[in-house]
Amino acid sequence: MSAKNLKKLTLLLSLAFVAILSLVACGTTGSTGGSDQNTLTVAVQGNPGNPFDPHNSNDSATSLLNVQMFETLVFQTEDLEIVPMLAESFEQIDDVTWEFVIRDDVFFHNGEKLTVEDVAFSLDRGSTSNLVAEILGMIQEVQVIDEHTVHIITEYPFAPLLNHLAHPAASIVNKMDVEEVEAAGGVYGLDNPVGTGPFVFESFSSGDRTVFSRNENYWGEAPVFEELVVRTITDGSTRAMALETGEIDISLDVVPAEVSRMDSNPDVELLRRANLSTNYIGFNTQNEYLSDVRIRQAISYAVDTEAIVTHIMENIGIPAQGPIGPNVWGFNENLHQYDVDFDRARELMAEAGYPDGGFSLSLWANSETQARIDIATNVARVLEDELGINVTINQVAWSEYLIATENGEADMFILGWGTITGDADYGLWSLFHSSSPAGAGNRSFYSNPEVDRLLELGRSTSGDERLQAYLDVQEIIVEDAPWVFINNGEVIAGTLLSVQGFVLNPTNAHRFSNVHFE
Amino acid sequence: MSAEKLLEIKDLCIHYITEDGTVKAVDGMNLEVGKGETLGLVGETGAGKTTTALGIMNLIPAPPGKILQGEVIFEGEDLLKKKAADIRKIRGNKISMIFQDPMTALNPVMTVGEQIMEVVQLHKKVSKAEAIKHTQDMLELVGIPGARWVDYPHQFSGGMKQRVVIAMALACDPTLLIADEPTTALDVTIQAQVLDLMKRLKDELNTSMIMITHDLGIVAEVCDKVAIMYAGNVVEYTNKENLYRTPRHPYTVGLFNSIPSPDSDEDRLKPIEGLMPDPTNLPSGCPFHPRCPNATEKCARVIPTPIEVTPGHFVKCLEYAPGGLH
Amino acid sequence: MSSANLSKQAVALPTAPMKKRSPWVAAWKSLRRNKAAMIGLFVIVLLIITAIFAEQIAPFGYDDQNLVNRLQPPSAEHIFGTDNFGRDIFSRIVYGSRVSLQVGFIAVGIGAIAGGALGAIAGFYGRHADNIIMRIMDILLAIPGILLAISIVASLGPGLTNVMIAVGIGAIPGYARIVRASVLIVRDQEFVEAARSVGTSDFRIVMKHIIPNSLAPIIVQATLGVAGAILSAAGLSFIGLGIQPPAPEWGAMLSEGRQFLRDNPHVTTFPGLAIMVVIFALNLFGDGLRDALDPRLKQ
Amino acid sequence: MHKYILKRLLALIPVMLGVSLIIFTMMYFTPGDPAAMMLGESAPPEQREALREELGLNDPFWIQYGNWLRGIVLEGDIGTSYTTRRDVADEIMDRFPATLQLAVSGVVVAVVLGVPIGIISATRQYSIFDNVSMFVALLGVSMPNFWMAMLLILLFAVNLQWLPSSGLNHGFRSLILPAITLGTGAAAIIARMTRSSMLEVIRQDYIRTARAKGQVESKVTNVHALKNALIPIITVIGLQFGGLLGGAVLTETVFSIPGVGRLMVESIGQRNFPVVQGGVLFIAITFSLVNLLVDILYAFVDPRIKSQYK
Repeated sequence: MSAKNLKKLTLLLSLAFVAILSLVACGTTGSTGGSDQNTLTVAVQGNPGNPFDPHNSNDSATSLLNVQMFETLVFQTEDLEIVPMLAESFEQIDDVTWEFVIRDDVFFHNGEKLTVEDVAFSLDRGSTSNLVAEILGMIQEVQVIDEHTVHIITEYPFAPLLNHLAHPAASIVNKMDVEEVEAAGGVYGLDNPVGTGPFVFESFSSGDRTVFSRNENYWGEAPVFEELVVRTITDGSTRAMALETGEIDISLDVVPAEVSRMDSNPDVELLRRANLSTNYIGFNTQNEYLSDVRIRQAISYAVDTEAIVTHIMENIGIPAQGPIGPNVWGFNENLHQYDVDFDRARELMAEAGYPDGGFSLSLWANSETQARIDIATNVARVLEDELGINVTINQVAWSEYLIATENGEADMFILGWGTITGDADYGLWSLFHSSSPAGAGNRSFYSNPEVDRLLELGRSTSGDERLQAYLDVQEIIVEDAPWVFINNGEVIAGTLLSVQGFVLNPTNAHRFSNVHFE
Repeated sequence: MSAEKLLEIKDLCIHYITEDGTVKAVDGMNLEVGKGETLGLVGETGAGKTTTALGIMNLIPAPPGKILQGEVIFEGEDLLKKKAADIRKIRGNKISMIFQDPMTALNPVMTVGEQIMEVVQLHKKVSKAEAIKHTQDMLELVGIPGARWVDYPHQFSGGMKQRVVIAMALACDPTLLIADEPTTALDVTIQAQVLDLMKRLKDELNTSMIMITHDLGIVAEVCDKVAIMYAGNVVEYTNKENLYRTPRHPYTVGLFNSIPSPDSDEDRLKPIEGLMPDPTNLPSGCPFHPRCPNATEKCARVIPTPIEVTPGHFVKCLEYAPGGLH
Repeated sequence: MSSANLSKQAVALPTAPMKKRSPWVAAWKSLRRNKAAMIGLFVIVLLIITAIFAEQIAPFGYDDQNLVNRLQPPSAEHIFGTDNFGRDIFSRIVYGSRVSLQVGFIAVGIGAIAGGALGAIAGFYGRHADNIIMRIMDILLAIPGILLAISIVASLGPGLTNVMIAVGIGAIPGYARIVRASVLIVRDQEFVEAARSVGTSDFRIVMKHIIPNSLAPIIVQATLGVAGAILSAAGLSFIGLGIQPPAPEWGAMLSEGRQFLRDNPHVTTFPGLAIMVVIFALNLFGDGLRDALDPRLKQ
Repeated sequence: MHKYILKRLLALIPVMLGVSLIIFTMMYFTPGDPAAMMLGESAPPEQREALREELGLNDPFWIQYGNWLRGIVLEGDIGTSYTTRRDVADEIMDRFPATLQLAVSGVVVAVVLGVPIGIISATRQYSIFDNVSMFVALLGVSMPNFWMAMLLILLFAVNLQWLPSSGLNHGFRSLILPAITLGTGAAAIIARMTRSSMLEVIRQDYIRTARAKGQVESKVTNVHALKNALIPIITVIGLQFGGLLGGAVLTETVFSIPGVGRLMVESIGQRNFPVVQGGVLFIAITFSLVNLLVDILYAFVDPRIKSQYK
């Protein structure tokens, strides 16, 4: 090697560098968004964590993608109204029987025509799936009546069935396609999911993006743009920056810290809509101290949910009044409110025998959600300062968090629940019915026979009687205070000004097919 | 001095400036080498022999080394005043050097051929093929098969490596060869071979040589003239015959006394008392006075100058100065 | 002979007027002359003082929240500003020095003691012990440090103690190798042979002869290791695997402040600077220490 | 040489077995239930139990490990992701290019910056250039790279808007900030190592020999000295590459790059054991292969080492 060679080496290394970089450039010419009117680029926080199989996925990132490809018999609009989709019409025949007439003009992406067999197969498949049983488990049988008609029979009278059938878990898949894949020992939804929706699956790159093309034979109104790209951008401010620079057209999952900035940005439109979620601090009601309702109430009085919503949640959502939000059917607007009141809280502590606190509790939050960690940080401080309760924060990974809250290890825990069907049953049963195990949602180990009775009544009746049952049950739950109700969430998105026609859906099942550019 | 002057060192001072103090490695040194002559530079470790050699080549590592003053006149020109580019044309070409330790003097990651060729190509206008040919010839000259030019240093023994170093030093027919203890690192049997080789080549090529050594035996064998160094100074300088017959400086006398001699009756050697002084803190006056058997109070005060005791025999000792030791 | 060697040789001459002094004293003298190392040492001492007297230095508690006063830029009252809970960032950094020092020193302690012991056993007993231990070290070294630490923290659970253990375990192979190498050099030297010939027990030989002789490289590695440990812990906190809130760990402060990077960069600037200054100081000091303790490496 | 490489590759097998066993053990003792993760927060325990049974999570440790190992050895199957149900190999290969691009571009930046700076510093020891660049290098070593990434984003992406802040979608441009982030720390280490290695070599006798031959200084430095100084430099480059593979975890997080590092962190969080095991094993093998490559490079740099590789 000579001096010349050293220079050559340096040159070579630089060349290699450039070569690699240009290789990269060629490999990912996916610089879309902004100017390109034939591609809609959307960014979300999560990476799809399940196969693209509506019956074998339950994470929100996968659901959102499934919604673009798969469709359900009925659809729940942004106003939470149930409208026909793959079903032309529907009607309740008796307590447990519903009749659906299927559209005649629908074809799957693989060219197969949608049949009643597909419908029966799909709902059967969903009702026995581990992952979506809580949505479709009540379906006992799907009877094929004729070429266009099916009867859905539920195990017990189940009033909110239509809401459940509008859930992405009730999507209709192509029987033949699924059976082919599964017969070969494969997992459905990995390579080539086939639905009836406005978008056709093209490719998936884990952690990066999923690409769809327009369904040219869509039975409804086909999208005006050719390609849909849904990207995963984990970090909230990174996602916001990508929108501001026009790298993406729509950013979902806007984080609290970015809301005001995005709102004041003239190049970006901020879309907000109340969603169906309630965030809460759950108590383990079997805990030595928290089994006393007075201590639970004391804590409820001490936690300043207004301040949390204003300062920590950056005014996202509204302070929650009870276990379900105002847009959920059955909401009670006259519930007792635990407005912050330290004197009342200390009084209750004294009544319970702990005027100066003096005991310790653990407060858990999962490390993936910064807002929950922040709430925990604040609440721990307040409870220690105001009530003398020594609170230790445990911040753990989601999977560990689920276990700890299930086996009663967590004294207090911060969680959220989305009543995605828009019906009170879904928002209350799993969480407060004593038969509902902790793993299914009753992580407070809450048990109240009257609540059980009312929840059962709500499931099997209709009309005013049903409504009254839910109004009553909410009052009891608020009084018992198994949770501190923090806020009802919001779904927030930012779009470029050129993006028109995008509507946020409170159920998170946003459809991109109606978007057009200006 | 009989021969024509090739190299003349005048009043050379080289110091190393370190954290622990200034080392006066060479301090006011004067020396001459005639054409075709071999000068022996003799002294203990640390006397400044190697520094002198590096000074001639202008290879004193700086920092910490610094040439404070003096001239090194080679073929009528002061090397110390030459530009770096000009002095490079002399190094390896007209003046070349054989280093003490052949184990470390060769670059371990280059073949010996490349290393010899490098000097050939630097100084001779030859094609690559000619350079290779010349390299192989040089290896043959020092007794190594020319075909081994593609081998790496670690594939040679110590003696062989020194032969390679010699071949490299002689590759451009230098007029002056500086050999810095070329045999010290070698086994005794190899030493003789290498020494013989050097002597033979020197005579064949009519090269002048400075032989740096601490071994008076080697001096007797190869040198024409001898300079004895002590603490950065030449203390005695004359031809070989004078030196061996009538050593004058007390240090030189001490050196001779400390060599075992087969024809001596004494069964005990007389080593010089004491050790070399700390070079950062040399004694005042004559640097040798603390160890000198003849030293007087004056020796601690007065720095001696060289005295030509007999023609061509210079001694740096007050004993021979006007006024003597007292 | 190069000049450096030359001067050293000259100094080493026995007549040279040199006091006989312990190598540690010599190292300290040489360290004292190294300005950079002294600056490093100064910062480290300052940090230790800060950690000890955090209560006196910090104007506020590390978890004194005031939501109304959140995300305030630096001002006279809050010289580093406040974070998203209205907590004084300066106070949090002051208290955070405790966490960082703890993590740094304890993690290195775990690594040095466990690694040192394993290295000593491997080097001293050789053969099978050596083989087994060093293969295990190879295995640990084959996993990139941060991934190893993440996995360990995941299995042990988050929290200060587990972070220290995780970072410490990651450091074991480094110390094991160093100690093993020094033991191999020392083991066959005459004073060890001599000790063995008069029936000194293995344990005593290791403690009396081998450990002191391999101390210098361990100390150098440990000083630089403290820096590495603090950085690793900050990295773990950054991905949410570190210390539990509201503990004021600098890496966690960076991580939590990241969401405010655009509008309130001060939330991340100061903890970032704190980490950098401390690591810088430790590196300066560690470099100086290495030069002082290992003259061979001195330039 | 071939024999040597083969020997080294064979020696990798027990090390990788060890790695897999360690990771498997750690994951085994990691709290949290993958079944809970897969089924979501509302699944009843019976379902979860059934899933655990199906996944073999209820088997004793050695049977689980044995099954996993058998899958690899007999079928070349490193497992299926608990969540996405995809092959772990596919999952990793989806993510690996991004990580590799990061690591390679980081190393290139590090080498292009570090080696010349180290050489110049060594040849001008104690000059202003030397002092300044060594100071900066030490700063580079001291700066947490996730913080540096944040500052770079703030400056170049947010304020100046010159470069994208995330992802790898803009080819060359999107690699610049991550490469600088990863590269500067490594560059600093490489510069320091190059400098000290060069200083060590410059003092050697053969360098003086080269000068005594009349060789020009630049060739003395870049030919005689550099080639000898290269061994520790190559070693540290190799180690840095490994470090970058791992360190990419943080960089990928800050820049939202879908690489293996983030996959590992996510999968550990999800208790997605097959992906964690496969991923760590994959990274460990890559790392070990890089080390092997480094050792092979030694032979090309130093003939003495080459002669030992027989």
